[in-house]
Amino acid sequence: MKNKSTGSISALAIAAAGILPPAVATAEDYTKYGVVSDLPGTCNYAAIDAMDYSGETLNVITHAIPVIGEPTALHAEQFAELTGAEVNVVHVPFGDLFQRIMIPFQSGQNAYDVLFYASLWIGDFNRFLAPVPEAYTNSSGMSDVTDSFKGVATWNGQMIQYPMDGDRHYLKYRTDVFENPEMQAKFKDATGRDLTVPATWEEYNEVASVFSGFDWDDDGELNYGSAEVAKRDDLMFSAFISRAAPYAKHPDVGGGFFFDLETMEPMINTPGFVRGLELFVEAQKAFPPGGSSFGLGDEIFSFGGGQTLMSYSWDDAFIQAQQEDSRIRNAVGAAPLPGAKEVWNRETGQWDSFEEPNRAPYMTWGWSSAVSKESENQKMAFDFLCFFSNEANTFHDLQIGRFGVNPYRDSHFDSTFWQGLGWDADVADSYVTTLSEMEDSTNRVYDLRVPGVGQFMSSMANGVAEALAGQKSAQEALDGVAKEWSDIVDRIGADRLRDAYANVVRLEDNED
Amino acid sequence: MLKPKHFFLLPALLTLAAIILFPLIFTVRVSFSSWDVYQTGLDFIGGRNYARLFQDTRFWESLLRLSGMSFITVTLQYVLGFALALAVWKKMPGGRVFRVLFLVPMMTTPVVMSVIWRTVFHESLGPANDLLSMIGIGPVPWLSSATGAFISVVIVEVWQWTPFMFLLLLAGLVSLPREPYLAAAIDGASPTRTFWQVTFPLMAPISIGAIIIRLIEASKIMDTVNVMTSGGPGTATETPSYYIYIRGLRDFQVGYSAALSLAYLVLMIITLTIIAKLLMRFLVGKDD
Amino acid sequence: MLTLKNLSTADRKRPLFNLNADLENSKIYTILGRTGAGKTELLRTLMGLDDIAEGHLALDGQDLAKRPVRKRQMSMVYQQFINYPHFTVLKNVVFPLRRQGYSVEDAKERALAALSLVGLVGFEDRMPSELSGGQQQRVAIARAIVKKSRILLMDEPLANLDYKLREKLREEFPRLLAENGDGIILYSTTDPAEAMQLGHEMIVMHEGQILAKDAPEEIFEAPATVEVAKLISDPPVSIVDGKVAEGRIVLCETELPLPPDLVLPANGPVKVGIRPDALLVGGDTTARVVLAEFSGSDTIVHLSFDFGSAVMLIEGIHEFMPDQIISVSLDTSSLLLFSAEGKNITERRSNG
Amino acid sequence: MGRTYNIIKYLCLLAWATFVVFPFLWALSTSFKDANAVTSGARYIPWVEFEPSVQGWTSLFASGSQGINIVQPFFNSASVTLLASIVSLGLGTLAAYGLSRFSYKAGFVKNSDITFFFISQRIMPPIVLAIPFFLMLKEIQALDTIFGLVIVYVALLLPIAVWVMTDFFASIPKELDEMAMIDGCTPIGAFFRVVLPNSTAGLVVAGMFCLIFGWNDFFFAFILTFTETQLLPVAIVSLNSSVTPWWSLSAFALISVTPLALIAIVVERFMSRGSLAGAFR
Repeated sequence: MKNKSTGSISALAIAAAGILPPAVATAEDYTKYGVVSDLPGTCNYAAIDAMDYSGETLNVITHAIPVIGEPTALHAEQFAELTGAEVNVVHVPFGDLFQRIMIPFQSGQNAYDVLFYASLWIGDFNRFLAPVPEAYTNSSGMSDVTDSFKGVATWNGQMIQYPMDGDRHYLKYRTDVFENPEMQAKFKDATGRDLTVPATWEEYNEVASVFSGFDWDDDGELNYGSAEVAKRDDLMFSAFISRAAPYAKHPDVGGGFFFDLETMEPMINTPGFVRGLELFVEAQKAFPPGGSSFGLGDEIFSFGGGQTLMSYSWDDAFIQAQQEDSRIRNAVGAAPLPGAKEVWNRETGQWDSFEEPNRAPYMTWGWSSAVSKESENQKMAFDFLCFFSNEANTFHDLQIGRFGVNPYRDSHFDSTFWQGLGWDADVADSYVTTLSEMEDSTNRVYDLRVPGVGQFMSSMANGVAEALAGQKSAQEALDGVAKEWSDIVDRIGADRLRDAYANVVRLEDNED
Repeated sequence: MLKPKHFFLLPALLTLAAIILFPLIFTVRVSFSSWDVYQTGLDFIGGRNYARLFQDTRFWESLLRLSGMSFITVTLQYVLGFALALAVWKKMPGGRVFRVLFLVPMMTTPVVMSVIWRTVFHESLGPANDLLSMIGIGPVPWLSSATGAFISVVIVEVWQWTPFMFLLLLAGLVSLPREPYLAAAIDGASPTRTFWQVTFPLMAPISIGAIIIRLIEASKIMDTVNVMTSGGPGTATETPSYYIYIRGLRDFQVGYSAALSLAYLVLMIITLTIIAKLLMRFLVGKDD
Repeated sequence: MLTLKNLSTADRKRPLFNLNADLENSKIYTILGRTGAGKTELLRTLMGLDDIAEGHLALDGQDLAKRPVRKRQMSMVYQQFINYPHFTVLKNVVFPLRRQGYSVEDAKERALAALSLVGLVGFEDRMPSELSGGQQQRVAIARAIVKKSRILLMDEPLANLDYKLREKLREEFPRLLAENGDGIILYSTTDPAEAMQLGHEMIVMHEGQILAKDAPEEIFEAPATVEVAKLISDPPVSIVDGKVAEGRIVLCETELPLPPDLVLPANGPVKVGIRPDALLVGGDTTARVVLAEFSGSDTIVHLSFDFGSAVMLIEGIHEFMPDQIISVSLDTSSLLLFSAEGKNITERRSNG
Repeated sequence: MGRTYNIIKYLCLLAWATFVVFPFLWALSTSFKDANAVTSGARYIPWVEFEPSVQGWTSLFASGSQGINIVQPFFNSASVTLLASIVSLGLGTLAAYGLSRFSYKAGFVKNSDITFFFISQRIMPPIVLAIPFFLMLKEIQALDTIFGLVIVYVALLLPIAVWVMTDFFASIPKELDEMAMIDGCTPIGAFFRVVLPNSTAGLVVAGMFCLIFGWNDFFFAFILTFTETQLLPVAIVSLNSSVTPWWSLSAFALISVTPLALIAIVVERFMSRGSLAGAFR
């Protein structure tokens, strides 16, 4: 699969030429590494090839194979071959990654030099990370990273994470169904309105339920409305944030989304969140069988495999659907997450109505990388990260759905590149537009990047799961979460949390 | 003074003590600290963690759930294991093949097999629902409903550990003395009566041992739950050890999870001791 | 010489109390007692397998108490057939010799001799589990005597064998035991006949104590106490209450005919011991049959008299119905008299 | 009774056997699938229902990105399990023999309390020990090494060995070792020359349990290693990503359960000879 990139040379060249000085002719042939050609850049193959780290060892912890784990292993092997270093990689499932990194951190054990992890843990990890040296922040790759992903990597004004992936939640849907007159008529019959790409979560639920439980693609298997990540402890908290954000994030109200920054009072049980949860609960009836326990992988298989009409979360399901051997290639579209026409205003304590739905794009956490402060090989570690995300590697990785590497540089938001991979123009356009517009929003929601984020999110996921399972009502469940959050705040300390949370609010309130 | 008898016991005792004592004492100490993701190390916060534990309904509910789950799984394992052992006890064609097959599941890694089972129970892509739909049962919410998830975990536990019961009980059956059976045959006792009056009482001691060991191991169930359901949906399959795991390593509340662990340990030791005594009294009729 | 002086043990179930005995070389001592009398415990204590609580144990004047089992120069045959299951018959017998430092060839030669002695020629390469019970015990015996130890302990070696084998082995025993050289042999049994047949001296044990130690015929003729009397024959001597008055012995209503040589004790209550062969069918005393059983070629009849119950042994097989009333007579020539406290007070005039 | 009874019995046995084998067959079938075969619903028979692919198997032996190499973890697992089992079996057998033949006293502590101390280690939920073990191994610089894992596994396996062997020795007549001492062995000599050679059945069972619980541990292997000393169960979960490659996972699972499944044959052989008698009580 590595050598699948075909006909994209021109796209690559164009993409690369946009930001970089013309390519210097490279003496060596690096195509054996699976890249089409070495591209100019600070840490390109030629540059790394010139380094000699023989006799030294680099320990890397990363996610399980294939998402992020596979490109890590791939580039680690290349790096080892180029520099003579020994690179050991350990792959850890998401649920266990935090503790695998945190235990050595806390006990002062120098276990890993390079870490790949979820960017929202920055609140917990920042004390243990080495800042990215200037040589790398000025590298060709880094200067191309979008502002919002640079922001995500920054803590108290210092870049301590090395961006290597871009992440956001957005809506994916089946264009073949939405554009099918027969289906449009069917929808009109059922609801009395025209079939459009959902602009609010109420609409999303409605469309999903109409197209659930019958075989609308004639493949002999039943189809369903919506695939969502709903399994507790498996990233489900992010799905909930996506759903609740437009109801709870008022464009005119700053000072915190999850907490009131001043008082550090949790706002998780305010009406906006409750409404989001109620709609989440309601959406379950349009899930495929077992949909209530879908993890991300199930969601990807379900939408990417053509079982469901719509889905929202990271890029993976979309890329999966667009793989060369996919049955629904070029039958999918991307759109911003649905919004809300009623938004809770916590300053006035009222619902405000919006003519045009309020959108609150969730700049959800994604994969990021960093170098441990304890590492004795920081230069080599940063060289590895720089190499990992060099121009040639990045373009290679973007093309492979299971790698989980998604656009995070300005050069990636180029429709022609994606068309070069065999995507139809309108599919590529909808993808690129959706992604880049999120960068421009001023009503973005970020993760709760504070110490103990794991506790907050697992508490929230537990509450949401209880509501989804029908054990509690939405309000009861979130009241319980709010109570636990207050306890956690007490335990960790409100001041300490506020300092950290201010970093997040600054991003949300566009103060940078 | 060192006597020969110390040569036997001391190496193992000292080794185990050396390995286990520090962790145990350390855990006790940690349970009085607020060690968490931010505050590393051993401060002293008195009994706050223990006070919190008594308020923690999620912990107590998980304990209740565990008692239900272990009762059901261990009973099923015992009954099925006994039935299978009786069935292949006497020589029969193909008997040895069955014996080997029936032993295999306990040899497999729970974490690995749970991953496979999860694909089996996958509600739209797995074979469980596919096969059931052939006989018109359909789609069972294996992992997405509280009952379904509970049953799935029970099925996997029964699959994995019935062989354990089978092995112990079969080994017991093979070594039973012959005389009582002759006596029963002379009395003309029916097979059923022979079972209840001869086999079962003779098997009581080994049964108790097997049940207790299974209860001990079943109480630690974590890998299976973690892989198959992550304790969900809701908290429907959350067991104490998995809950402690969430608190300790997911949330990284090390201090609190130490308190939970110790409370759990004490409760388990008390409960298992009582169960052992009760089983002795009911099955053997003696109190020792 | 093995000396036991005030020897006591603290075993919880069956302690031994205050044992005293001197055991001489080249002699066979049989220990007679019921199951639970402490025979096994005594042998185990001598062997060093059980601890001594008080008193002394010495071999040839040297204290044994502190000496570990392996250095006591003793060997033992258990009631259960204990052999090494993982060794062949030959290796079983070679094993103790090798431990004592014999060379391989030497040990093998001696072991083969011992095996031929116990009649196991040709079985050298079998495993013990392939032998019958009697053969297994022969291996155990061979292993015990091959060492020529100072002391040979045999704990009811025939108890677990069937009747025929027991008889056969018992006949061979004097010859086998003679092989042990000038060692001391202790042989415990519940069978009085065996004890008397094999022993140069007999030690009678009851409830952890030694009741008597003497030549078998002495003990048989004049058991020192009621308890000893009850042990010296099978079926046992029956003990009934009676009294001596006016030159007669009266058992309830029945007056006993007195043998001429008996010296009558003073008036008062006595216990009368009736040997089983002293009761004969036919006579003027009536008795009710309680139970009749056969033992080998003899019939044992449990009888109920007005003065109590007694056991009769008659040769040959005779049918008796329970509750049948029969008439019997008592041969008083072997009568035993005991004081109320149980001491033997039988006295006979030497000629008369 | 008779015929119908036998037929019903065989049917039940077959039903259970099917249940036992089913996950393995499913894994075998899945290991030859690719993404399309997996996502198009349950399929069972290669060639008929889906086009087989061997990528699941080849990925396990490829180096680098295409998968994880199963070979190194396999040998790590084998060494850790074997070493820890041997140590545990050795120490545990000695201790069990001591506990079954001698009486120990220290204050109020008696034999039964010592036995309980051993067994009670199994009650401890592994999570209790995770962080202390980590700190302990860090102190002796044994994190991420085979040695460190062996230490921890000995603590896990020793109780099992003691449990099985104590029961086993209780079934060997005490007279056997007395006999050996009478015949001139020291207590230690009696154990090695006579008792041990007659303990094969007990050792087989205890060894089997040690291997099972050692080979199958996931938690400690996971917490106490970083990159150098990966064991099989840890390596397999590195495939447990959000997009799980069911095919590699299935192939991996089959490879990792095979060695121990073979033990079942050995155990059955011993059991058929009846020589496991006394290994459990």
